[in-house]
Amino acid sequence: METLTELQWIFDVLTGCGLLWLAWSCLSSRNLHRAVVQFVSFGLLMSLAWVRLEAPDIALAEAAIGAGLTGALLMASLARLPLSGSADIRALKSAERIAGARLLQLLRNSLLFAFALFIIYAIFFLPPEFSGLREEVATEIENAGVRNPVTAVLLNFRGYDTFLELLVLLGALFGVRIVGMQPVRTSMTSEPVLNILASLLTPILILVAAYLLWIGTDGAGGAFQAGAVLGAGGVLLLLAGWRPARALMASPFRSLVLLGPLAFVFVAVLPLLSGRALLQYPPDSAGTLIVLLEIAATLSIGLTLCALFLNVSADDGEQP
Amino acid sequence: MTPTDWFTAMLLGLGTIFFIAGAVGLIRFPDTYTRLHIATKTDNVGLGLIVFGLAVQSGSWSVAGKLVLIWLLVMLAGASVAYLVANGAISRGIPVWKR
Amino acid sequence: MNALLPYTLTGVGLFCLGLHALLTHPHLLRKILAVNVMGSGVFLILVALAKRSDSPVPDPVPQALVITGIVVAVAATALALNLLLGLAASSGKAELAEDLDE
Amino acid sequence: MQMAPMILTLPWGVALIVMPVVGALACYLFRRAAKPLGLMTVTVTALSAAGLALRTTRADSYHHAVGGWGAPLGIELYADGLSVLMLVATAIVACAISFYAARFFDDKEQARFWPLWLLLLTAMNALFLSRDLFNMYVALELTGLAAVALTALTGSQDALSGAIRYLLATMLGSLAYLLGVVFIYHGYGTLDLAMLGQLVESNPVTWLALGLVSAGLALKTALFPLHFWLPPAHASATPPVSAALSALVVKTAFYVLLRFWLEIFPSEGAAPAQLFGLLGCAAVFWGGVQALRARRLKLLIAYSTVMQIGYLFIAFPLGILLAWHGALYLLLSHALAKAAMFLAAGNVLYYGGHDRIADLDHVAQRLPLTVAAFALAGVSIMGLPPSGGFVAKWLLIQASLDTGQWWWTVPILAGSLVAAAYVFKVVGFAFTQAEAPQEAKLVPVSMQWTALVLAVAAIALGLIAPWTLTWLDVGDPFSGAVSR
Repeated sequence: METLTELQWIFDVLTGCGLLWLAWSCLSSRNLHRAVVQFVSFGLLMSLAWVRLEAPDIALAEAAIGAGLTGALLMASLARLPLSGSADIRALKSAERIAGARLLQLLRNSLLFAFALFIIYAIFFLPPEFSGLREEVATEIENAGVRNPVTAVLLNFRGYDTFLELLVLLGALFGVRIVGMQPVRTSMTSEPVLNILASLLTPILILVAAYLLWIGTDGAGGAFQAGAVLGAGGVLLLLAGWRPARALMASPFRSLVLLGPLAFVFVAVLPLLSGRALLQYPPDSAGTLIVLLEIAATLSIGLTLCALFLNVSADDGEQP
Repeated sequence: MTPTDWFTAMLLGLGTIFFIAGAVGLIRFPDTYTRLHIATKTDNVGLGLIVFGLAVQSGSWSVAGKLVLIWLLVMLAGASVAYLVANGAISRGIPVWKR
Repeated sequence: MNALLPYTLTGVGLFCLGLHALLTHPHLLRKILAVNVMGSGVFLILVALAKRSDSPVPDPVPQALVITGIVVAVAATALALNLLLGLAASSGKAELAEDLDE
Repeated sequence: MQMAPMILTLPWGVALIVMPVVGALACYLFRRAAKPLGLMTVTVTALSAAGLALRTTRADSYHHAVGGWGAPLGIELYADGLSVLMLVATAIVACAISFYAARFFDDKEQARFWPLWLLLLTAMNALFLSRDLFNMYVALELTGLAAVALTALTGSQDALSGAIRYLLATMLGSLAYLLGVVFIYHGYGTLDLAMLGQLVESNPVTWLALGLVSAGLALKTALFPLHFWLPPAHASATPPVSAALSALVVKTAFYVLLRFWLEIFPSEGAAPAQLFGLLGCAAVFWGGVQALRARRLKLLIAYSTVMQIGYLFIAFPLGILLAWHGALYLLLSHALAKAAMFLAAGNVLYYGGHDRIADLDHVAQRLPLTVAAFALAGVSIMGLPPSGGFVAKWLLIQASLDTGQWWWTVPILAGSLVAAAYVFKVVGFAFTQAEAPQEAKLVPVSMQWTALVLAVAAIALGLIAPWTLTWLDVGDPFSGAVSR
């Protein structure tokens, strides 16, 4: 057993070093394309770290959102940027040559280093035994309606945070509409292999999303992971050149995007009528309500993420 | 260690060798096309061996089924993406390596 | 204390690396990457420090907070990328002008 | 008498959050009707704020355990005099901005403006009602994102550049705040601010957490020298949005910082307070000088915000109740006056198509109400009696004399002189003739009146000071103030 924990420790150290190296090379590599690719690998290695930290829910979210969708967004944006080479590094190098900049740089770096050292110093003053809110969650999980404690926190104990978070996603979507990038037609010929891949994978991804949603009440998974997988399916379809019909882009699209927040408002306000608090589910129907909320949230999240991608890559026609 | 464990260990070891070979190839091979070739080919086999080794350990058909599903998905994605990358490279005029 | 140290230190390192890049790189895409790396660092510290006790069940609250944080981060990134594309389309540059005079 | 119990029992705080959300969703769904829907929502939200205010004057502070769980497991909504005052100020300014925006934007912009504006209102209300550190983070992010998107509303190159600079600054600030919260959670095992106040002790973890939180929030509230993002964003946004950003959004981060300070900092030494005070002084001088140098009206008003934020931080080294009252009063009167100024600038922009100060060209004759609004708002910004700004500065000076730190009166008084200089610079150009004749567009009278009403309110705030200050103490939000 002793050797096993030691091996795990070595593995953790290697993962940590790998993360730092990937982050460093992503942030300082000459080529922006390379930087983005390294960022995606960084996200994947992060999800490995989450698994090691016994956080499978985060691992799924990180792989799907942090690496997958953020990566897709970055790649699509990069393709549309006018300059995408080593220009930024060159600009940095020339800025460094200015007299006095050296000293400033040294000062800044040593300040940053001191800051890092102080954080590490403070860590040793944290109470050595820490249970956080583990016990509070454990005693109330009976009444939460779901057995996965992370889902219980997200959708019940701190459901209000999740509601605001859905609004953050919505705010990003509204904001993206405001910027209203001019659509650019790229000469993207339809790839037969990509079409086959999309038509094969999309049903599978929908299935996986449903599975993640369903399993999320008991084990790792939930609305965000499922929504991200759904979003990934949509991104794949968009990449394959599929575009929704114009009629779908107006009110049907908007109603579906609003489904999650609307469901939340409805479920939140309903208890007020019977003298309960905001978002206070009746104990016996808590499980059902959470699943309903999650279904609505999954659809909204998936669609919103898709729409965010479509706006960044916008190569065709109407915007949502 | 039971014989099943030995069997798993062997499969995992073999799979790891394939992965290492793939990684070395990725660094050492001269151009995009050969690198794609080594990366997808060794990954497919290496992952297959590892999945098989873990499936033997799982002891339940549902878990084993999910593992195999993962392998099939990775192969599908690997093959398609390798094709797409190679196609993209050709259309950008990246030359094929010749000795 | 032993098991949590590698990831906590990694988190601190990621935060500082990201901060450094955010301050030094002029290219906006690089700055967006830097903010994302910083965020990953914060999330890693949040969850890694929760492993201080020997309890077999991990504390679910930090995990839930991190999932919320990841979604907030992707929303902000999407908005930032859109603004960046808009700026690049109208000015042809993906950097911020240094002087903000009239 | 029948009304009184009903007013006390209705969940006003919840309405303040739910109403604007529903409005935002409705405006997005029915974009053709966005304007009437939005105006209706803002009115109903303002009524809810009034209801909550009535409730707190009749009863005590407002509590609502979301989900019925209560801290530390769940999130609690909480409103005392301080929160209610922020909520009411937000409601008043938001109403004015909304009625202004309803005339200012064309139809296409209306559909884009309202959903985001109502989301921003939701976020600010949620923040003022929150006592949970992570919930505050989410609310701050929602505020920041909505504010950034609104900054980019015009889509011009300047606006996009200002918006992305603003976004990066606000994200950096949020992350620093979040890292501070991480250390608080791991040090004390709670995210509830009131519980934290009971538990907190002086050790490196607390120092680190407070340092990170303060730095992040100082960046978000644009305290000198972390103000670099504010002038380009506030100057390049469209005027109603600039008014919201300067009057309300920068105050949200200050509010969180103030809450932290009142709950936690009393146990910490005076050194950070002195630092805040010094940075505040620097902000007063730097903002003032830059405002004097500015050649565009909106940039001048933006630098004036940097300056006024500086005043708020002079209260920290004083630390007594009087000083906090002064800072809060300054915040309120600045919210009203600055919104009035930006709306007046919006009228000038609408009228002449530019906001170059040197070319204002007889604006005083053509837009007398607008110039009156600007001048009256200027009176409050300068701190002349009987304005709200005067009461605020009086309280601050009184506090610095009471604590024997007379030297803080120097920047307060000198800042007033600088403010007078830049206000008179603008008013002076409004009466003189420009060299080149200009095209002009008729400004709707309602837009002129909105600015004037806000400016008059900023003045009137000085007259109702005793009443407001008693009200501010409901629920004793300043129990953490240094006692003398």
